[in-house]
Amino acid sequence: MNLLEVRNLSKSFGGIQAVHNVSFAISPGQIYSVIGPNGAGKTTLFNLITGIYLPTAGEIFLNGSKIDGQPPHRLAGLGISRTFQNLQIFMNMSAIENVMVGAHLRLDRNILKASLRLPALRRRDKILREEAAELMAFVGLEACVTQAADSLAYGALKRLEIARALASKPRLLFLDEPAAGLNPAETQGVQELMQKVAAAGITVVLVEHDMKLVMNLSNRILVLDYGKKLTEGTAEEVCRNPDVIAAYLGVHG
Amino acid sequence: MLKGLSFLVILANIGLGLPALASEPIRIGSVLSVSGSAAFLGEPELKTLQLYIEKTNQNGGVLGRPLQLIHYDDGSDAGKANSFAKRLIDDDKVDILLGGTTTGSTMSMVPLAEKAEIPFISLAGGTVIIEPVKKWVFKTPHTDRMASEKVFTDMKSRGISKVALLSETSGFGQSGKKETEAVAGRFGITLVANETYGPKDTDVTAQLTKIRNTPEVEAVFVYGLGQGPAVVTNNYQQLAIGLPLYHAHGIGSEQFITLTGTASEGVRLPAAALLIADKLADSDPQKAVVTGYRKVYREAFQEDVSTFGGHAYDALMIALNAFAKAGVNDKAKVRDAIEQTKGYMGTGGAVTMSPTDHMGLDETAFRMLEIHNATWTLIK
Amino acid sequence: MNEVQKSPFLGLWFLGVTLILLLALLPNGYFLDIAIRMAINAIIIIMLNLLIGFAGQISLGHAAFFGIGAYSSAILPAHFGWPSALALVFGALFSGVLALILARLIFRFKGHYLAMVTLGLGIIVSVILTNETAWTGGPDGMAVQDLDLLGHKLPGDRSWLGLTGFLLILCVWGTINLMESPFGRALRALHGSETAAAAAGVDLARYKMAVFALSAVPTSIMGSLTAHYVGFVTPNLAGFTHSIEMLTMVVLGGMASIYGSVLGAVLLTALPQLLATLDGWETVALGAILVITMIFLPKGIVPTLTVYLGKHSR
Amino acid sequence: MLAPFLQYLISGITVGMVYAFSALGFSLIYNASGVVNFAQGEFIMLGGMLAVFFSKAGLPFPAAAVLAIVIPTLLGMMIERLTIARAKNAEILSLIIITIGISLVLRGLTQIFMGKAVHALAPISDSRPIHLAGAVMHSQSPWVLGFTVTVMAMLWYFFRHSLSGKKILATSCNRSAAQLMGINTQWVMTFSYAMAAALGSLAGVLITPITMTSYDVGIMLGLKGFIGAVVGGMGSGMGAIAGGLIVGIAESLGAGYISSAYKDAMAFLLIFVILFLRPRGLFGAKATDRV
Repeated sequence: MNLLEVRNLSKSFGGIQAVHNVSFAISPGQIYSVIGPNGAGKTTLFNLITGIYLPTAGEIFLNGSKIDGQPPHRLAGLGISRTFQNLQIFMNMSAIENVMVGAHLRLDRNILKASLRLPALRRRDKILREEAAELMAFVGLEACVTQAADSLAYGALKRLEIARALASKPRLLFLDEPAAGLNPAETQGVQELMQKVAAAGITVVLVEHDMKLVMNLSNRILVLDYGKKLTEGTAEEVCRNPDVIAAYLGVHG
Repeated sequence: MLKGLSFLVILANIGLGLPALASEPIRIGSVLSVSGSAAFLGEPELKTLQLYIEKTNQNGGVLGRPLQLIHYDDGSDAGKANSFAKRLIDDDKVDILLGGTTTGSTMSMVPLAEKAEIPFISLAGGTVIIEPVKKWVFKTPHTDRMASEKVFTDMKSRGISKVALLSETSGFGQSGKKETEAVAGRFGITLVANETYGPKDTDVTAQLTKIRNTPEVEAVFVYGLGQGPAVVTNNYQQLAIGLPLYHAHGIGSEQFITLTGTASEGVRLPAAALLIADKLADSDPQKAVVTGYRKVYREAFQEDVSTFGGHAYDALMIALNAFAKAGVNDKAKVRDAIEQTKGYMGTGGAVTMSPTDHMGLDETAFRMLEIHNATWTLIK
Repeated sequence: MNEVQKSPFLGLWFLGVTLILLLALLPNGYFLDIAIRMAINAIIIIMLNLLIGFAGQISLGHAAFFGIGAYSSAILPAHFGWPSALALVFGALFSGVLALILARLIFRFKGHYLAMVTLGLGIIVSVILTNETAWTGGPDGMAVQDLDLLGHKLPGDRSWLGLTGFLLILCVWGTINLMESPFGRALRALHGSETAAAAAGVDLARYKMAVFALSAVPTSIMGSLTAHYVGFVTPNLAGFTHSIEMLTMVVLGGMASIYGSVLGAVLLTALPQLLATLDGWETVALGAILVITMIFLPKGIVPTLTVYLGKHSR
Repeated sequence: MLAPFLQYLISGITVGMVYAFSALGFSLIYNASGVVNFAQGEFIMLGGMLAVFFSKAGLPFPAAAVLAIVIPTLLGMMIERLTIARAKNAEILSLIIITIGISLVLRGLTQIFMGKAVHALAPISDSRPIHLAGAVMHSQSPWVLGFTVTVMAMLWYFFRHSLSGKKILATSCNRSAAQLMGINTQWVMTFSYAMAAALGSLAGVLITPITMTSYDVGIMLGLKGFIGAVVGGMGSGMGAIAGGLIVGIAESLGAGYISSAYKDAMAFLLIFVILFLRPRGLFGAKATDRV
């Protein structure tokens, strides 16, 4: 049974067809990548699935139940979590608090209990803080547990966002260009992190330009071009597909 | 830090040029709206108090004691008036309260004066200030009811019975509207239209057009003060409505004429004798005090008097007479002395107070005036 | 964030001691009056800071809730004979529901649109209070009966300062805890980035409704208490100038800073009294102080000082 | 039945033009700096008061008018240089508080040096009103209309075809990118404040014969201008003028047909409806937040 299934999904902004009639399916435990030249509609597809944009047409199913049109916060409740192409970090908070917000749905958000500083709530908060510290270590940020978010380097912020996404214990993790702007060493670090996350049983959906990273990591790859689905398949199949080469490297001779 | 502040305040006020009278000064506390929407009334009131306190001090003060004015500007905000009144009573320990330019500010100070049992003479027009009578609260300006009665008497004499009322949504305007609606029946006058405008409105053609299209309207009565009535009068001329135009005593100052120019031709209003001081017959008992105040004020400030300044003058004089008669320290005696003011000839008219009337003016205090080529003229 | 590392409750002891000193030492009604108004304003500004500083929303009409509280405590006992405590509760509930509805309608609006809508609320409420003369006494305002809490009345100004001071300390303690809780973090996340907060599971509409109501209800209660304390209410309690004064206290004291809110409220309540003797120059002085503070302490007084002290103390 | 409607419309347009100038001032400064300038109303007040002050001092109207525009313009530039520019990395809200402080200072100084009384100014042409099919228009209204149209045309040309106009548009889109292109964004900021002040004071000079002026007319004019700018779509010049007119006409029709007491409240209710249907204002640019 597919974890996530997309049928004939389309989205247009005024005249522009950003995503046109795309269908694909992801089975649990996979690392599934979406690649394509700039402007192919990768991020728009992400935003459609994670509820940021409303689809113009088509349906999305999670474990067989229809989820298109749901607002992002309800999708989070269904186990979908994501990072963003251009970093969305709570700069007005500390690094560890950023991660703690990720666990929002698993917490007691009652106002009265909080104002009265009830011991039960304080205890859970302490456990959460430790959990967040572990997650930061997991993504390699153990050194910045006590720092404010706005004092971290770009690479660290990228990892912080992943830690926050993991804090909601998702079943499906969408990563929008996690390696963008990172140097080779950092990219290697992200690759290892991805493998650790997948090993922990979380299905990862990746949008990425770094072909080496994509080919090493992905079980299956979806290739988009001008908003349409070019092809889908394993890393080897996609590599040898002439349309993919043409779309990326331009037609020969 | 705050304790040092009040010492600073007293120091600042002593610097007002007090002669070297050794004995303890009589402290007169006042809260006036010298800024904000009622600045138009508050400023002449403050200037009058400062002018006449200095003059009194030059001829030896009262009972050999100098007068000292402690004044705060409430910026036309009743909440600030309340807090400054507390400061005057508790911290500055004043002997009497003068002020409250607007009815709102006055009413927010009334509970404090009553609780602290200190005489309080208000300069605001609202009838509610003295009805029901409050032991420690008095007022010098005419009530808005008297103005409406005077206007309706004049309208009756010209056979007018269908009147359109246009009142301002300010304290003055709404209190006037309430009184006008209450007394209209007594004079056989029906209000065929009842419109309002905002104190800061810059155009009232909409309301005036509505009034013009009310079929049987015979005259228009505008209840407002400051900028509003001038805008109404100019729009009135523009729309060439042509019906007799009456205003309330709120426009009683030269500024109304300068702002309206030819549009004010033929406008009628009830006003204190102050505005036509030089045209009063010599036999008129008010002539002396009115011309006196007008001359002194003009010399000091090179600008014309307004009836609002006159209210402050009357309040101060009534207070000083009471001090002269009953001494200063016993506030209850001063209160009684004010209540027994008989035949005091003020700029507002002859004042005779009683335990049931804490204002003491009758409708003779008002004269009907008409504006002819930009000057106030008395209607016989 | 350094404010949080030092124990936040240190400031609470300082507030408690100051309150006791003031209760004992303040000589007369006038100084008590200033202290009471400072305590009332401080509570309002702390809760408004939840909305503006912590949750990043903006309200240019917050005095409307103050006016609703004040006038329900004036009208209900006078015209309908309600006990004052019930009138206070009604005002608070009415403001809360109004805030919830308003937040639900405009939760998509941001920045100057939100400012415009809240500005509109403020003006509409003060226009209604000015024009419904039969109920509200119109622009001249109306008197308010004494507050009777379960039968007995608050004897004097000192008991008023005791009540409002205690409420302030309770409010500071509660908001510190609230801001350290999941709810508080969700609010601050909302300010950081709405998109990311939503993706983390924060229901934006519900949280904006919650924070609007959470800042409206205490403001309405303070409006009721002020009405009973002063004994008189006028429409400009709900007016535009009062809303701007509130906003200025928040920003002057320090956005997203609870002690900053207290400081902002204390300073801007004392300032008109200090400047009162400058006859005519008060407006200029107040304006100049605002401009200068905002230039040299752009983040507000307390946050800028905390950063400054933080840098130097380490 | 037409005459009252026409009368409401005409007085609505006249007042609306004043709100339009104020809204334009808001949009200009918002465009360049993202700040909602609450001192905009005071520029209008200053234009009116200075015009009265100079004509009372004996200057002929054109000279008084020019001075009444030049002084606030210089003041606008000084304000930007001395306060807004110096508040580095301040949040938008802190900048708004600075403009509130400035409006208090301007209002306080006018109150002290030019008094609290209300003043009027003689209209440009003689003061006989113009009759149009039963409705009446102040003789000054055509002048206000004429200036509004000319100013709109000048601004349209300035932003469409002149280099400095494009510089301002570029800065409003993306300040750092504009700097990279060698645009002196500092100059753009100062120039926008100067232009907003000039527009405001011009409006003040034009409308004083109709509405009279005093030291505190600025507050309401500023507020209505802000509403007009938001209704028209913050940041769009055309929108500001249309928004200002809509607010003026809505007020006038509301006062005429429904109730004059609730005029301000009705203007706001209408605006809620417009914003609710079109959250970004009539002419505002569509903004999808790029994530």
